[in-house]
Amino acid sequence: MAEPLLEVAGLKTHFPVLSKLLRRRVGTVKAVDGVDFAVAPGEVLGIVGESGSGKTTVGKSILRLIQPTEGSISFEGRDITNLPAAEMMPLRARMQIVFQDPMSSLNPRMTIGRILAAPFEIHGVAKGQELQDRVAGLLGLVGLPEDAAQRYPHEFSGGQRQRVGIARALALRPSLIIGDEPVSALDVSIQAQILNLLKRLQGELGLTYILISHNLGVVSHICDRVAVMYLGRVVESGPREALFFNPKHPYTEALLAAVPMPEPGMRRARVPLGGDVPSPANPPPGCAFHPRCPRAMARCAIEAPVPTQLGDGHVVACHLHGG
Amino acid sequence: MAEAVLRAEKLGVAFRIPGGRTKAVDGVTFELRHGETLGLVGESGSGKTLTSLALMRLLESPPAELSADSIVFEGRDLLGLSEAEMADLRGARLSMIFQEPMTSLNPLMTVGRQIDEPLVRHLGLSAAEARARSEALLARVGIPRPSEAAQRYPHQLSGGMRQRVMIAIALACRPSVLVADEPTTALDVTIQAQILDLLRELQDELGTAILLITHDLAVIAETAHRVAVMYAGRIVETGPVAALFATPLHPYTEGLLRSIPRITRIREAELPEIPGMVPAPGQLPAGCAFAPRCAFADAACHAERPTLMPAEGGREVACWKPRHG
Amino acid sequence: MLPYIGRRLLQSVPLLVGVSIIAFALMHLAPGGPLAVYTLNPTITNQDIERIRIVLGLDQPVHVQYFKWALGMFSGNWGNTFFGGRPVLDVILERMPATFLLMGSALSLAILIGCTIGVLGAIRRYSVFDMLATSGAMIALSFPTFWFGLMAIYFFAVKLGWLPSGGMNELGEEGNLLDTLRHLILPVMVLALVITAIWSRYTRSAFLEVMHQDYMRTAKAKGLHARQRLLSHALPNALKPLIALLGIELPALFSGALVTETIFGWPGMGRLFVDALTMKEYPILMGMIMFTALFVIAGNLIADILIAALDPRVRLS
Amino acid sequence: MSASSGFRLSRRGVIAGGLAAPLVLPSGIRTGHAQSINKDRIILGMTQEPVQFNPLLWVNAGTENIPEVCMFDALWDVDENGTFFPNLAAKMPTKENGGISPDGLIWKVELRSDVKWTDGQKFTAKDVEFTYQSIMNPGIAIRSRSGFDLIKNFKVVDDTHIEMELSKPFIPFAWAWQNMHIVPHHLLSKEADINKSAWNAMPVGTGPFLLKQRVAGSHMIYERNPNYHRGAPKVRQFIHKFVPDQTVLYGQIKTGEIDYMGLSGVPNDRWTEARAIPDRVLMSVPQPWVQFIYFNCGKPQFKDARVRKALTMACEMQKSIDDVYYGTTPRTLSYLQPTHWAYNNKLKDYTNDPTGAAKLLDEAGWKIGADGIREKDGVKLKFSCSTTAGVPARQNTQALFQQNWKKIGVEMEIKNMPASVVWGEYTTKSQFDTLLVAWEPTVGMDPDYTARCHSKQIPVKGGVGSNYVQYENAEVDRLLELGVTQGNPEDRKVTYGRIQEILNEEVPFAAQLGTVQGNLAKKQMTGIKTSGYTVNCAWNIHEWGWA
Repeated sequence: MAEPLLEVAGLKTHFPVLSKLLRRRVGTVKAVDGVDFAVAPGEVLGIVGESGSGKTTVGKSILRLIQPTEGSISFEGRDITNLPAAEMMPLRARMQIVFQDPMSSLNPRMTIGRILAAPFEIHGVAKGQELQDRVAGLLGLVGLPEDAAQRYPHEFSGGQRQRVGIARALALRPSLIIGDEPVSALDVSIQAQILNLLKRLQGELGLTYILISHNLGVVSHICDRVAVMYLGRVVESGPREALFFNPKHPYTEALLAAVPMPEPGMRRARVPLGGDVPSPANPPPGCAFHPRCPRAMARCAIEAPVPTQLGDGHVVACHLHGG
Repeated sequence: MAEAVLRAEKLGVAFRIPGGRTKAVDGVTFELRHGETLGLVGESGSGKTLTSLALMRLLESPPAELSADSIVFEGRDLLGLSEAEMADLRGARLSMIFQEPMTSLNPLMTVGRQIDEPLVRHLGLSAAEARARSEALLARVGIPRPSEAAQRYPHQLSGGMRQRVMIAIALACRPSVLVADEPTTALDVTIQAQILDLLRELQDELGTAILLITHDLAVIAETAHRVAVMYAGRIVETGPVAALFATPLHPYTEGLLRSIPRITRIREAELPEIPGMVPAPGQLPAGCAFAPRCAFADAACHAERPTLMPAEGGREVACWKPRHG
Repeated sequence: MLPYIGRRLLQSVPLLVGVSIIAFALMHLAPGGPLAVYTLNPTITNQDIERIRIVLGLDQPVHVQYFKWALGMFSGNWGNTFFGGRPVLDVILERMPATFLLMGSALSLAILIGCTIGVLGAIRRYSVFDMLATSGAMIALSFPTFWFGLMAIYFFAVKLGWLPSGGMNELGEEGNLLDTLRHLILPVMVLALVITAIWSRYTRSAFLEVMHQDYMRTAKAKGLHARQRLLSHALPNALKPLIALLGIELPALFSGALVTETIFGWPGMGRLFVDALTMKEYPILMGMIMFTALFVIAGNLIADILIAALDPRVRLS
Repeated sequence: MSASSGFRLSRRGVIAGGLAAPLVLPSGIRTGHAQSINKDRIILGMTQEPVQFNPLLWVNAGTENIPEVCMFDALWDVDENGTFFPNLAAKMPTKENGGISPDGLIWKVELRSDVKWTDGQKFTAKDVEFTYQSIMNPGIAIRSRSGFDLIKNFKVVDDTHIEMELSKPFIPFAWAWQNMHIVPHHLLSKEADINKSAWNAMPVGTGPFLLKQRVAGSHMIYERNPNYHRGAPKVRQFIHKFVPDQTVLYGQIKTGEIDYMGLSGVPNDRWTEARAIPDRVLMSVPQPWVQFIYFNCGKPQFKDARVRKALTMACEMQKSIDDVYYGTTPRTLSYLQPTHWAYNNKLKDYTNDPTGAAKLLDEAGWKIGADGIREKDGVKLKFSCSTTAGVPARQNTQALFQQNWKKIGVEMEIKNMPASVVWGEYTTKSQFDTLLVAWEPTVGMDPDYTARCHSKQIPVKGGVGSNYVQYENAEVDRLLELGVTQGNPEDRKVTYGRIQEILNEEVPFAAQLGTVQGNLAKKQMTGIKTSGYTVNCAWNIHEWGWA
C-alpha cells in the first residue's frame, strides 16, 4: 500500500453524560472507542454502521470538529491530533466535509455565489475577476448552471443544494473529502445523480473519499474498501468484494441479510438479530456485539476480540476468527 | 380475488395559495383488499403521505382541502361521516402508524397508558382490563418484560421499541385497515427488518389490510402484495409486486428501479439516473408530468396527460408509451 | 429530590453574592448618594454632611461597607435604614403581604383567564374569537399600565362610585377581608389585564406548537375525542414551557406591580422600592434586591421542580 | 427648525404627557356620593410617606413635618405673618422683654410648667437640654446643627428656665429652635443608639396627637391628646393618608375620600377647575422656593453685571408664568416671595424689554458677530442652561428664554441632566453656565441670605456656603452681616430691602417666580391657616376642626 493520505490509530472520542436535572456527569458515551484505519490516496473508504455506531463521530474527529480523547490522526504524513487551531486552518482547506443536509450548512441569506466565494476569500487565494471565474468553474464542475450564483439556497431542490455543498467542499482543491451521509436525504433518482457526480469528480480530480453511510447499497456502489462499525469500534474491514461477499463477522452478515432487496422473492435468509443496539454509554462487556450475536460463545461475554488479519487487507475482530 | 375493504375514488388534496389552488394529490384511485398489503411508493412530493392522511381524514383543513368521489371503507363512505363517527372508526377499524417513532408518542405519558387509551375509548374496557390487554399487546409486538415496559416513558425506549409500541397502539382494537406511513424509514436497517417481519406476522394473524407508504422500493419488494407508484400527485402505475418489479411498464418506475444502488459483485461504472427533478405542485406541465424527465417522451406525451389504463395481468399504467408493452 | 433542592440552593449562593456585589457597586457608583438630599440645603453645612457620613458609615471604602453589609446578611441581619434606623427586614416584611396579595391574585386570575383564552384561540385559530383575543391582547399591551389604572379609577371609583379608588382598606377596616377584596378588585383588574394579555399569547403559541406535534396526530389517529386530546395530551405538554416562562417572567411581573401599586396607593413593596430609590436608601435597596433575587431563584427552582414532576425525561434521566 | 417652532413642539409634548389627566378628571364631574362628612376625624392626603418620626432625624421636609407637628412641639412657632409666638416656651424672648441681652449674646428662655409628655411624665428644661445635647452628639445622624453651632454655653437654670450664650449676635437664631421639636429625655437617654431606636417608629411626644396605628404604605392614624397644653384638638382622630399618584389623590379629594390635599397640591393646570368644585376651597399657599436663572459669575460671559441684567431684561418672565404655570404662581423680583414681610415692594420689573437688553449689551461691548451671536474679546455670548431633566414645565421655561435670548443675539443650549448629576458637583463646584433652580431662603424663612450671596460663602473659593453663582459685592456682604444682628424687624426690613435692590440691579440670579401650592380642602373645615413661613401645611393642626 502506498503512503496513506490519512492514518487513524487508536482513536477514541468520549463524551460526558450529564444528568438533566443536576448537570452532573453520570457517565461517559464512548462514541468512538479505539478505531484504526488508513486511507490511501485516491481510495474511497466506506464506513458503515447503524445509529450509535460512532461513524459520524469518527468523521468529525478526523476533521477535529470534535477533539478526540485519545489516539492519533495523521494527515499527509503529519500528526494533526493536537495541532493548535491556527495551524489547523490551512489544513482545513485540504480536508473537507459534505453533510447530509446541506440546507442547514448554507447561510439562507447569502447567494450561492457568495457562499462559494467565501472559502477563497477566507484563505485569501483569489479575488476580483479570478474569484468570479473560480466560482463559475465550481458551478460547472458540479453540474449547476452559471446563473445559480445569483440565487439563494431556498430556491434550489435538495439535490441541487447538495451539489452546492459539494462545490463548496471542492473550492480549495482538497485531497480528502469526508461525506457524512451525503445522499441519505435525497430521493432515489436524485441520489443516483449525486453518487455519479461524486464518482466522476473523484476520477477527474484524484480525490480521496471517506464515505460515511448506513446505506450498504450506496457504499457498495462507490467504495473500494469498507469498514463496519458497531458501538464505537470497527468490527470488520476489508476490500469491498471481500466484505460484501465473504463477510466474516456475524454482525456484518446480519447487516447484509437485513438489507431489503428491490427484487421480489429474492429475500435472503435473515440472520435473526434480537434486540436493539445497546447504548454507547453502557456497552456490554467483552465483545460489544455478543448479546445480539447468534453465534456468541462464553468467551465473547468476557474478552473483547482483537482485530485479526485475514489477508488481502481483510480484518475482523471476532473470536470465531483467529486469536 | 378478495373483496376490497377500502376503496378510494378520485381522491384529491388541494392547497389554497395566493391566487388559486394547487393540487398536491389528483384523482388517486385505488383499492385495498382484505389481508393484503398495498405498497404506495413515490419520491418526496409525490403526494403519498397526503393521500394517507386524506384517507384517515387527518389533513389539517385549512389549509388542505380534501376532495374525492368516494372513500368507501367497510361499505361506508368516509366522506359522509361526521367527525364524531370518524373518530369512532379511527384507532378501532382504521389505524395508522407514522414515520417518526421518536416524536409520535406523547413524551409525558407512559407507553402503557398510550396503549390503554384506544382500548378504553373503543372497546369500553376498564382501566385494569385495558392494562392487561396492553401488556399482552406489548408482549405480542416483541417487547420483553411487558408489565415493566408499560410503566416506561417513550424516551426510555429505543426507536425500534417505540415503533413496536406504535404498532401495538394501532393494532390494539384489531383494525381491518392499517395505514403505515414510512414505518421503518427512521430506523436502522437491522431494526427495519425486525419491524417489517413483525408487521407481516401480525397481518397473517389478524387479517389486517395494510397500506404501506414508503419511498423505498426494496421495502415494497419484500413486503407488499401489490404496489401503486405515485409521481407528482398521481398514480402512474399499479400492479402485483412481482410483475411490476420484473417488467415495469412506466418509464418512471423503470428509471426508479434502475437507479437504486445495489450490492453487486461487479459494480456498474455509473448508476442509471433519472435526469432533472420532480416538478413542484402547481408547476406541473400540461401533458404527462414525467415527460420532461422521460427519455421516451414525444410530442403526444407533452401535449396530453395519460390516464391509468388497464394492462395485462391486472396491471394499470398511465403512459402513452409504456415499456415492455 | 431533596438533595437536588439543596444543591440548587447551594448553587444559588454564588449567584446571590454576585448580584449583591454588582448591586452594591452600581449603587455606590451612581452619582448622588443618600446624602445628596442634604447638599443643596443651605442650612446643612459640609461639616454636617461629613458628620452624617461618618454616623452612617458611608465614609468607609466601598468594599469595607460591602463586607460589613455581607457579614450582617450572613448572620441574618439585613441592616438598618439610613433614615430612621429601622431594621430593613421589618421594613420589607411589613410591605410584603400587600404585594403578595396583589401579585398572587392578579397572577392567578390572569393565568386562569389567559390560559383559557390562549387555549381557545389555539384550538380555533383564525376564528373570530381568536382575532378578537389577539387584537384585544395587542391593545392591552400597547397602552401603558398607568393609563388603564387611571381609566379604571375614573370609571369605577370617580364616576360610578362602585369601588374605592385606592388603598388596601377603608380607614379603620384593616383586617376586614371583604373590604380588602373590594379594594383589591381594581388593581387586580388592571394588573391582571396586562398579564392576561401576555399570558394568552404565550398559551396560544405554546398550544399551537404542541398541537402540531406528531403525538397529537397519533392521539387523533387513535380516535380520541377532542377534549381528551386537549386535556391529557396537549395540556401537560403545553404547560411545560409555560411553567418555565413563569419562572423567568416573575421579575417582570414585579415591575408591573410597581406601577400598579403607585397608581392605586397599594401599600406594597413596589412603592417601598421607588421611595428607597429616590432617597438612595442603600440598605433598603440592597435588602429588596436580595429579596427579589431570592424570590426569583425560588420561583425558578419551583418551576424546575414542577417541570421535573411533569416531564419524565427530566425526572428520569 | 426655528426656535419658536421648537417651543410649540415641546408644548405639545406637555399636552401629550398629560393625556390621562383630562380623561380621568373631566371638569364638572358629578361627585354625589361619599360626600357625608365624618366630623370625628380629618383625613389629610399626601403623595409622600414619612419613614421615621424622630424629630432629631427627619429627612423629608414637608412630609415628616406632619408626624412631627402631630406628636411634638418646639419652643416656639412662627405664624402666618412671620411672627414668632411661644409654644413650649412661656414667652418669646426679645430684646424688649429682656429674653435677649442687649448685646444679643444671651438668650433666656422660660418654659411652660404645665406641659406633659403623653406618657404622663412632666416636660422640663432637662428635655430641652437633652435635645440640644443630642444635636451636638457626633454619634447621632442629626441633619443640621445650623444655628445650634452658635451656642457657646447651654445652661439649665431650673426646671423651667434655660440660658444660652451665643458666640455672636444672630437674630435668626430663633429659627433654629422653631425648627427643632423637643424630644423626651426620660425615654431617649436610655437608648443605646438613637439612630436605630424602635422609639423612632412609635414615639412619645408632647404634641396634640398620639400615634395610634401606622399601616405602612397606606396611612397613619392619630388620636387626640386630651391633655394638650394648647388645648385639646377639635377632632378625635387625625389621619395622614398616602396616595402616591397626584392625579389619583386629586380624584380622592373630589370624591370626598380625603378632606385635605396638601404637600404636592393640585397640579397647576387644574386650578381653574379645582376652584369650581362645590364645597371645596382651593388655597394658594406660598412656598419657600423662588425659581431663578442662576448666572455663574465666574464664567467670562457673566462677569459683567450688565450682561446679566440684559439677559434678564430680555426674558418674558410674566409670559413664562402665564403660559407654563397657567398664571398660578406670583411674579417675584427678589429671593423672597412677594408676600414675605421683608419683601421690597419698590423693586422695578424691567423684564420683557428686548430693545433695552440689546442696547445694554451694545454698551457693555458685546457686539453681534458674523454668525449672529454677540461676542466680546473673543468670548461668544453663548452658554448652556441646566436643570433636572424630564420636568416639562422647566423645559418649557428654558425653551421660552432660549427664544428670548436668541432675539438679542445670544445663544443658549439646554443641557438638562438627572437630578443627582445636575445638583451634584456640577452645581456645588460651580461648573455650570446657568441653572434653572428653585431654592429657599437660608435660615428658616428669615430674610437672611448670607449663605447664597456673601463673598465668603463661595465653595470653589474655599467658602462654606452655597454661593454657587460666585457673586461678590462688598456692600451686600456688609448689609448681610448687619441684618442678622438687628433685633427690630423694621430695621431689618430696610437692610434687606437694600440688598434686594442691589441684587435686582446686579442679578447674580434672576428671580422668575415664587412657587405656590394649591392645597384643596373641604369647605367645612375650619382652623386651616395657610402660611408662607413653613413648608408644613399642618403647622397649626391642633386648631383644625369642622364647622
